[in-house]
Amino acid sequence: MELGPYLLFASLEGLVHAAVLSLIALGLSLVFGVMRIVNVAHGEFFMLGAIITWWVSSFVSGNPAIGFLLALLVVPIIVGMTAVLSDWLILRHLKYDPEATIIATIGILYIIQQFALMTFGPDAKPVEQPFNIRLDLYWFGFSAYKFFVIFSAIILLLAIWLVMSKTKFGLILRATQLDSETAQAFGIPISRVYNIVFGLGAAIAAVGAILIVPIQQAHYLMGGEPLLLAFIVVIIGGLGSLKGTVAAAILIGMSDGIISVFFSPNIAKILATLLVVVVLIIKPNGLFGTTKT
Amino acid sequence: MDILNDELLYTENLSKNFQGITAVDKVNFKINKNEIRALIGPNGAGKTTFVSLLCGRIRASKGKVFFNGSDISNLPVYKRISSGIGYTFQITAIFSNLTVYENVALSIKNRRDKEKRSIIFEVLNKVGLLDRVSQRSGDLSYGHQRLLELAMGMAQRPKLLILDEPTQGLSDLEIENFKKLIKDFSKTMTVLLIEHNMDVVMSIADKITVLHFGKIISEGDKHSIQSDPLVQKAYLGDQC
Amino acid sequence: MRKDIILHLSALLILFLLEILGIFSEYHQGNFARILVLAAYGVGYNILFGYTGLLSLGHALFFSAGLYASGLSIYHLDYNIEQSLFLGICISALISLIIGFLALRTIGVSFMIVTLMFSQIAYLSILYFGSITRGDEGFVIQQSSRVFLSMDLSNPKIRYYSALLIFSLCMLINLWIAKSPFGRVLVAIRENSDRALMLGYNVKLYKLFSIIISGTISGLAGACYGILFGYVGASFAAVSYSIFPLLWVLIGGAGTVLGPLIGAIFMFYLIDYASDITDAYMIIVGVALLFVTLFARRGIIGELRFRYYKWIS
Amino acid sequence: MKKNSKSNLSRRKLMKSIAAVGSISAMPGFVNYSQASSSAPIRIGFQVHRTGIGAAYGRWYDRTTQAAVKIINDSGGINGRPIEIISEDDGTDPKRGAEALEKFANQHNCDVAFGTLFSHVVIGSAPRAGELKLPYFVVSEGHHVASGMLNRYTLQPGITDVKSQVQAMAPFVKNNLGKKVTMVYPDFAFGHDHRDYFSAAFESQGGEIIAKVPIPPTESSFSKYFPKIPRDTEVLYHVMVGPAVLTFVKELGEFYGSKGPKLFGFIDSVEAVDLNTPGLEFLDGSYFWEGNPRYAQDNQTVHDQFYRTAVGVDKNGASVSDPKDVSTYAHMFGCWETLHIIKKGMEVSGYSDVKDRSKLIEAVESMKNMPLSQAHPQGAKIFNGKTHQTFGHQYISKMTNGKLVLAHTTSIEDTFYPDEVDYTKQSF
Repeated sequence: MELGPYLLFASLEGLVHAAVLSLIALGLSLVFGVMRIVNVAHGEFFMLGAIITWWVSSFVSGNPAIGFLLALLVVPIIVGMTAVLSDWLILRHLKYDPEATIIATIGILYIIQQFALMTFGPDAKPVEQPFNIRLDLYWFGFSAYKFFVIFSAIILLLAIWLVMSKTKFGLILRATQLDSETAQAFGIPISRVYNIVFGLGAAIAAVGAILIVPIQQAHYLMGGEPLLLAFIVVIIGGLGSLKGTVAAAILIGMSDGIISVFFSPNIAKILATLLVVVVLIIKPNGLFGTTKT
Repeated sequence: MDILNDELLYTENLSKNFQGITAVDKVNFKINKNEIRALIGPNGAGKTTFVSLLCGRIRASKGKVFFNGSDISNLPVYKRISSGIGYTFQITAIFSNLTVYENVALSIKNRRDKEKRSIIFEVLNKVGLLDRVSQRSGDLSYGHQRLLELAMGMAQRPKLLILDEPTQGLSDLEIENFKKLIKDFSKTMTVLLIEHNMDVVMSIADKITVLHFGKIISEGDKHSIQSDPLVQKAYLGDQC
Repeated sequence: MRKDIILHLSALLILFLLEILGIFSEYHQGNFARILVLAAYGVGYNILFGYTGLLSLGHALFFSAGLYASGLSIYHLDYNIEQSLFLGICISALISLIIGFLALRTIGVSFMIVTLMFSQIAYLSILYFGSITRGDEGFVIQQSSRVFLSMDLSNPKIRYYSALLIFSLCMLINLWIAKSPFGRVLVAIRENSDRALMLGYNVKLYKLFSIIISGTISGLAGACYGILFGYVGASFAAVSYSIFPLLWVLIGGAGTVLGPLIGAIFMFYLIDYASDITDAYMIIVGVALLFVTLFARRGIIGELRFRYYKWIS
Repeated sequence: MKKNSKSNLSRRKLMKSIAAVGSISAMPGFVNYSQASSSAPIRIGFQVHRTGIGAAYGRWYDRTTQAAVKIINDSGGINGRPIEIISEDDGTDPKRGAEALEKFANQHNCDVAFGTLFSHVVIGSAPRAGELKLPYFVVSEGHHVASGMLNRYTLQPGITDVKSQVQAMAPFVKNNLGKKVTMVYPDFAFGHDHRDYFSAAFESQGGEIIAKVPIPPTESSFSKYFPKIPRDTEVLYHVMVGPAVLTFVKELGEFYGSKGPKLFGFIDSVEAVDLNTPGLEFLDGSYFWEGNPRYAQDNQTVHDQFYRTAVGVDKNGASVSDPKDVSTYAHMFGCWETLHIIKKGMEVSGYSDVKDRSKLIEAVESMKNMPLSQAHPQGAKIFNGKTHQTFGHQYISKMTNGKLVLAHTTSIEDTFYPDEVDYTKQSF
């Protein structure tokens, strides 16, 4: 393909990728920003969102859009509640010690993943697109649904931004993020906030999953790749920063597409991973810095 | 350098900026051998930052540190420590899963086993922890943990021992005991003491330095400090 | 002190007797040969995590460095076992030096992520250079190449003794470190690295040494795994092989000499039995991780030491 | 199935005690001891991908195996002894695979081991099979057996390998579809086999490979690779495996619509995928390699009919109980045929217990022609005892109105290539 249309195509694909990635990464970043913990099980909440979307939509016959809407309503709640439960049962008792939390969330990762395997089986589950329209853009075709994904993600990100910056709830989150001890002194119920944030982070990832399953399929092993990418995004974008995360997601999502125009895709992945290492090494205490004193 | 001069450590325009905030501002500080010096100042005056600059935990933005006649400004922490600076933390910092003996043993480097043992027993005897030598240090009472830290500092045999708020949280009785220990130390080493407890400062310090907003605002013996209006203002301003 | 050494030597003696008295069934003999090599890997991990307090999520990199260095040298260059083992050790030492040098510029959570990312890069590279490494499919080290001093390493008895030898070597190194002043300093760094620094220790250098020792032992285990079991493949470089040693060490007891062995035996048989009941046997790994973090932070040996036998290394 | 292996164990104990009782009561008038002993089951360890990326294949390999065992047991078993299958999940992981073989040999006392598709599992397990001296019959289609990489205990008598499959496609592609081919394949060993063997065969036919597009195995979205396909491509050769195959073909459809180059794919790209999924309409008119035609053809043989019914597959290649549950029809016949070959080998060699394992291997090595029959429903095969690899007909089907219609059948000779190894020279 000629370079011009090729780049256009890669950018469009990159935007779809970036849209979903920014939602996943935002969930991760929110949890890290407010609670100062790394949730390794985040990818599995995404996977759970995808599989439950399949499960919910398989109950609905007829127009696939109905199942899709139903999933949008139900799935984030189910996934969010699962996360709230795991915080309440496990993480809370670890007092959010960084290392213990990482080990525990690795445990949660395996449990959710294997639970999905036991319950829903090992096969990839297709979910029908709510509408199946192919747009012919002369050089190549593009699914109208993919535009819808980009559009929905933008709406959602705006909504999250509004909540974070304009509401009292957002204020509480920002205060907790800044200094949890002082926030507690001002009467903010920190443990409740943590509980909600952990659930919210998972629910946002689940929304990303709902948007993506009609394009990809739900599979119990699908959580690993987005987790790694979300890490990369969060590290590059800076913590707890909504804008930074979204900007980094666009950068990573787009570059993954565009780098692979020029390089072998495997090399592209290796380079992206290397980039994170370099960022972390150059700013060792910067983005993820937890200094022990 | 003048060899006859008995300065142990001095700084030249030592400064530290944290993202635009000047925590330590062009400090020229000097401490003589076998002196007990107290460093005081209101909360946030930059005391801990200043001593951190001395031992290298924090890199200075500008300025130099001279110790025992040589410029140590570019040495890493462990080399400064090896050259004879000891430091005890403001919060208790012991290896709580190791025994009292092991804790002190870790402070002694490059010595033969036999020599090491005798130093350990000597310092533990001095601070009064000899009977707890094989106890897990995390199981000690708070007061004893502070004493253990002191023992660790002593066992290092530093030329300069920096003590960051060593009496915090101790009972009156323990503080009395502590004052005696410091007096005893100063026979063999120089002590730089960050301290809030004015009673301790006034009763053991040979000289007092007052830091405020990262600058030395006053220096001298206890009488001149007590009567210095700048110091009074700094403290009153802080407390009101 | 003496009790302690007797305990560890008798553990090795038991492992020796189990074999020489023919107590093992063939099945368990094979399993234990595997477990011993994996436990040696766990010992390597423990040096860094248990003693120095650095949590790496990328040790599969070191394991596979040894595995691939020795395996590829046999496969492509017809090295014999001695040469390939030597190469495996050198390469993993070199890689641990480089990774250590870079990764130690970070601490805490960043360190975990950087190690994770490095091992991800290694994994992707193994796939990328498929023409050399045979990618995900891996390759076989032929039985005819697996002969050491005219002993056939694929013979179950010889394999068991070789595995025991490797494990004993690694364990004794670990015991020696635990008893040495060097080991004390590592523990001091784990307990409070700032304090260790302020006692005048070059903490970074100690950490670097710790990574090199840890990475080299892991690489040795990897090289032996390939040589004893005849297969080299990319799945050994995947994330789960970084998680396993963490799990063994946590279960057996971080910072204990016998911990990795106990943890590896425990997890191996737990998974073995669980896989008879369910396909989702990895759920056991998850539950075990949660269990140790919630209820048994010290692990089995660590708990014994804490409660009853303070003299255990 | 898992639970079965437990109960099998206790059944084995039961058998032993029956045998013991038999020996005590071995007197005239009673069923004699030797008969009781010889009816102990033949134990076949079945290594199966229940989890991991191979799970869709594993499920159907399992069903086919159970069906074949039922047929064989109903018709008298092997030498009058029933087959007992002991299944073990290999997690589509080489290390687990090797451990499974260990269990078969040492814990369950299996006579032989069998199964598994993904090459890395076979390659990881085969050395163990050689060491355990456990005959290991694989159904993998990998070229690893015939390449000489494995050992005398590993055989692949039931399915043609990828080198043969791929080279047999080259003449058809060149003569019917076009001379300029772009290949899209997974960027790991399986895909590299396709890349290497097809391009060699195709170029020797006078065709040209104008681009090669490898796709990383971890990829879950493929669109961004399609622009790498040059515009002047006449034929797009695609092969993809793993859980994301449906995404792959769907995105291919979105990208090209009906305007793209001619498509020639390996059925792996849509194996276990319902071809009537919305978005796949564009595949109409494209060609697929099939190991065994998924849809029952008009000229279906009685053997295929029998096999299809026995396994429980309908005429569209899906499960009779769930039309959405599409089989891996192109590969799974290998399990059926391999079990029949084990049966025949055991019967010819007079196999009675594990000490006869080498006799069994020699018996299989001396097999050559395997005619189309109930034992070989996919078609006739020629087995090469030296390379331990079988060679058989390959099928090319055209997608017509949502169904795959057989368009061409290659000869067995098309799949031949020079021997790369002689396993019979290796000692046992």
